[in-house]
Amino acid sequence: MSDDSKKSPQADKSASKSDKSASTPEPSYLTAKRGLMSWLVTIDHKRIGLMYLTATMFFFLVAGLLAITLRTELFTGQQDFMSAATYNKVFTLHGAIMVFLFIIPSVPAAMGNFVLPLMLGAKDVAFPKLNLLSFYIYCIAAVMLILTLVLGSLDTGWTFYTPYSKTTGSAVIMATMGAFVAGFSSILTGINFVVTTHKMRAPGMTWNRMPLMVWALYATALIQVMATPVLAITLFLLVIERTLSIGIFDPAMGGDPVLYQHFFWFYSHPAVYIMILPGFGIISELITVHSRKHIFGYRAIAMSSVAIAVISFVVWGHHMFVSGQSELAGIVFSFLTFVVAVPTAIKVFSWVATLYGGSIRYTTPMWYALVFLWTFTIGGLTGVYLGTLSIDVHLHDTYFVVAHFHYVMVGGTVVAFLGGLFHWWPKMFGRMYNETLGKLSAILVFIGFNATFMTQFFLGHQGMPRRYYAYLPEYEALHQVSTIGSWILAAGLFLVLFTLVQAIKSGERASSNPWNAISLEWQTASPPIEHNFHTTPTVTGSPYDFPEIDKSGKH
Amino acid sequence: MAHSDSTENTTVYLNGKLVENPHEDHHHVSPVWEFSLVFGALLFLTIMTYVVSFAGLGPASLPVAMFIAFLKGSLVVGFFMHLKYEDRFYSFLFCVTLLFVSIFFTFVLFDMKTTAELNEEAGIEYKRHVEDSAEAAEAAAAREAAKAAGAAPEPAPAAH
Amino acid sequence: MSTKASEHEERPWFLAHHFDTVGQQMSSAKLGMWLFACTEVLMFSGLFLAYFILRQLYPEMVLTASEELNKTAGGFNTIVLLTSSFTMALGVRAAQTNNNKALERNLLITIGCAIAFMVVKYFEYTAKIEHGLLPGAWYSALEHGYMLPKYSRVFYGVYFTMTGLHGVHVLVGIGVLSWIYIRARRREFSSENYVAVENVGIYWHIVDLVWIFLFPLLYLVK
Amino acid sequence: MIATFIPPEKLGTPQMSETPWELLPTASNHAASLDGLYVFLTIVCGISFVLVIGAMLYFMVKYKKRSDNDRTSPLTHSGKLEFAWSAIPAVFLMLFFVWGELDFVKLSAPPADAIDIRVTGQKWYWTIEYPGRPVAATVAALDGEVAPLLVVPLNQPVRLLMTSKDVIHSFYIPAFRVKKDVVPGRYASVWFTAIEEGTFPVFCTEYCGDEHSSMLAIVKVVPADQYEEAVRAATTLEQGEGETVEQFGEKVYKSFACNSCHNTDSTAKVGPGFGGVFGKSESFTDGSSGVVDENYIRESIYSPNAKVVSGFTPQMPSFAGQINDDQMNALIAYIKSLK
Repeated sequence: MSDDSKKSPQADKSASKSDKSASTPEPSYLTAKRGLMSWLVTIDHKRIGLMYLTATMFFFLVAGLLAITLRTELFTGQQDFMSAATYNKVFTLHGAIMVFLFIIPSVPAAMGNFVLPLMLGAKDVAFPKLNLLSFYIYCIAAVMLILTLVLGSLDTGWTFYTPYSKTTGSAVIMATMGAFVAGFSSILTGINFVVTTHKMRAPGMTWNRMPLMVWALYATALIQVMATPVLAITLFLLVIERTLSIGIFDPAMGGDPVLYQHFFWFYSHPAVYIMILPGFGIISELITVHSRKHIFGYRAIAMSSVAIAVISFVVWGHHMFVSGQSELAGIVFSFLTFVVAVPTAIKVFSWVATLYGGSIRYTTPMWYALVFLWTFTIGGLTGVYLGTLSIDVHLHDTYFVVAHFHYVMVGGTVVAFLGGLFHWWPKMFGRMYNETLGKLSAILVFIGFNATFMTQFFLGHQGMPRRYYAYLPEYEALHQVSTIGSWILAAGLFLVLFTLVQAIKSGERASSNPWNAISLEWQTASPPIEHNFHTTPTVTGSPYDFPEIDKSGKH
Repeated sequence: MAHSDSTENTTVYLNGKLVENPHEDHHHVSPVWEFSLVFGALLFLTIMTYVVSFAGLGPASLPVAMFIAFLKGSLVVGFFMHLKYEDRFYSFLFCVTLLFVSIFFTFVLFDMKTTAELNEEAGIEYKRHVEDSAEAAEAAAAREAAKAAGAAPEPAPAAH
Repeated sequence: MSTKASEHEERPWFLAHHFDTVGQQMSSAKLGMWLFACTEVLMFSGLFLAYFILRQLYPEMVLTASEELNKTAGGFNTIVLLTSSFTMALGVRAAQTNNNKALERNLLITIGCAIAFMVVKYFEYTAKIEHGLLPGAWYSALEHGYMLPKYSRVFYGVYFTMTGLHGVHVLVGIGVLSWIYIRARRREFSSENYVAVENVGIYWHIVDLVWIFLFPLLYLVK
Repeated sequence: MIATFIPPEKLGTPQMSETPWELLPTASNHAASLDGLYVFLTIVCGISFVLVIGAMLYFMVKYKKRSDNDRTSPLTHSGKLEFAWSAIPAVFLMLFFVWGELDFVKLSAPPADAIDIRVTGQKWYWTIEYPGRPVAATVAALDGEVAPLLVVPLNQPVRLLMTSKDVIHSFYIPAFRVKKDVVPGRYASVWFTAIEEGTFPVFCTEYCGDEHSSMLAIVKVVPADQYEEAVRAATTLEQGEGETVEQFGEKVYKSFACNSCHNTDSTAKVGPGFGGVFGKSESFTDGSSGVVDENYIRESIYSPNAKVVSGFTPQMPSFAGQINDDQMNALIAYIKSLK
């Protein structure tokens, strides 16, 4: 299935045929240099990508365990095994670690770092040293957030709303500085990716011949560069407020807490698109490669990524419909929220249309892509509920919102990220994972996730408020179903971890192109050599012209 | 680090036009007199900001001062930073940033103004006076100052 | 890649391994710097918005409280920063035209102006601290005979945050300019390799740009 | 003033709806049209979900990989289809926007003849004050807990003028579908007309600290003629017959939320504990000391910062003008009884 003649790779490789057989095969980036120092001071984007992957996976585990303790505590309406103060600290840390240390860096920095230069046919990202600096800034931010645990933890919710965050005794300054520093790591990654996409493309790779994963990472990088500085100044003002108490956000000194919400959500809404856009990129790659079909509506999907990146800057007010924001501003923000819903809908329709007339191979990445379509469609549709003004008055800050953003973040980004991991694992480590274990983990994740969060939609529309430690007895039954579902989801995620780690150790060798894909990263060895390509490939066609596509016009 | 010769001869055509290397940047060196002219203009505009502030234009002084500052800013960005002669993408990037900044400003200030107006319409006393510790200290300091000045210590202002 | 250095012979010493041509490296560095300049503008925009919010909440307080600021010191600082921008631009031009002596001279003048700016700011701050025009709990203008409106401590909070953060950027600028001066002394820059000087120039002009908007807003506007 | 936070299981309001997917009772004028939009949204979103996922499942089955040399369709895009599936969702979205916006404008324009009730949110309890009644409205919840009460007349518009004393809270009545953040430093207003009798829970939905989940209240809808009587009953704090002075003192103690800062044993909380404190001599922050007797208790309730026990900060608000004499005597008797 993998002989050379059938593939018509995106890049013509005739020129490089000669030197491959001549010298012994070059060692891969994993074995080229040995020893810890070779990893800690590497400027190879693939190694930095793997270091980011291990760090973000570790924090995903930590925050995931916090989530399981939360759900187990909520099994009954009364206090089970932790006090109210501890519960508040646990849910705050679950939110803060998931947002700042896992979901924002995970897909762009961990997977993007590995895949972007390979897909562009470049030797490395534009600024390799800056890339390593970005990883070490991320490590400093991680240490600071762990330090908050020691200094009395944080109990303000991941949004640090004033005036509560100004008056509470918990370690708010250390946590805000941690998020402040994590912001810089995100900015550096963003700058790196924008410049790489502009300046490092292989000859012949025009903007319309780039894989859609690159388009998604480019749009994400633009948001990272344009939105994160406002988070930096917001957290800086919050720290100044707590130390010098200048009074901008403090009502006792003439300031206004709603202004803090404006500052915070101006960053945080684009941030949720930083989280989901890379997931879109992965899904575009998975669905095309595993159904052997050219993507349906390439230009529409590429343009909708950039459109989402731009419109995401004008919709932040829908987080504040009931928070004392004026009704006129609420109406304007609600209208713009519906405008941003259209490009997202176009993407989902295009992916389903790509399946038409395909030859779908049910590998694990494809299963995750199909799970993504199910969960993300529900996540997107429930977003329409919360964008409608009058419905949001009823559903704001209830479990409906919790279910919505988990459907979009866990059901969207995390499921796409897992699919991407399975898809590129052979390329990263040169080893195939166990197919049955992969499929089993997809089933467990699907069942567990839907059991956990579908029930929370009903809790929300029954009026159960968010961040409640104890609740009315009438909500108990739904909470118990949700808690059991969270255990199944946890089991599925542990199985994913086991399958991937087992693949590195004892998976059988993977060929350089196990999925017969066309884009550039599959035209080099797996795991790739240190500077990616023996000779810089010249791009001649689109990354989705699979040999199976019937060009004879009779179809 | 072997450089492949294959990219030497592959010239890339895009819809009939030879793609000159998209990553090259031509170097522009502007003459000294241009810099001195811009510097002179900047000094003149600084004096203009002074004149505007002392001319007492009242409410119009903020927009005029902002316009002069915008002029100075565009001179610095256009000439000192060579944006005029650079690849069009850099100026596009800078304008997109200014667009996002203006979106941020207009929406927040629009929200604040309409909240104040809507509350006045509904007759709700929008800004509630909040007794705060700093203010209490200030009132205490005012009482001491009055006592030090020998005046009879009038009763402390009734708390809110 | 039309102007690509051919194999092995004079691949310039400053060309990184992952770039194919000098032009590509230069334009990447410049695009990266422009993106960083955009992040700086966006960060300072947060503080300018805080100022405009304050102006909308308490218009007359902001006007009376800003009367206490020292206009001549502010004006002098503006002139100093404009000259430093001018000499910075001349420095970049000198690097482009292989005139290393002019590059070093201009860099020295720019650093000198930056230090002068910080010295004037130091005197301004000590005057404010003496008169108690400080944010939050340190606000003691009353004892020094200033009858200021109710919330002027918040204005001084915003004043110190904006000028303080701008001052930190000037200090960082001095550090980076001296590093470039040292490299210029080592004759590293030429008409082929001047992008480092130009990037520092872009950073310095952004710092000056922020002051151009900050000065009228805080000191002058009625 | 009212009692402190109430653990949710002790609120005692009846269950709002039998089955999870059932809608909440439509107990206010806003609820009917909001539920109409909610059902319409669910139908449209349900249909589009079924269409999208149905198409996906159908394609998954029909275009399964048959053999190695399958031929796949060369289709890459179709302008008409892409325009259709952008325009149709856009039309529906605009429909939702306009319907939601019309309800929202109605929601935020209170009628002129609405009854004004002041609501104040404070770390972890609501204070609901009626015009002309000195004491906040409270009602007994389960196991001796006292819950704040919002009595509203049937079919009459009511407007709540709300503010907060410390952090942001949010006043949310699920059965009435109304919610408004209560921001310190400004007044927030929300209005509704109750159209169904009964008692419903009130939640705080903006995170405000440890007891955020116990910051509850009860809404009671009474017929218009019984409204005055119900308000007077809820806002009186007298010694019921057959109630000892100490029991009445304990009710006053809870109604004025003393136990949110002082424990009834000797352990300190925000303020000193009262267990066995009567007759003990206390040293104060200004170095002096004195015996805890009736006058000391009376003085530290009316002007608490005069004498502050050493080791504590002067945070206690003054209750001057809110506690009348027989309530004060009962309070002193109750504190005397604490061992």
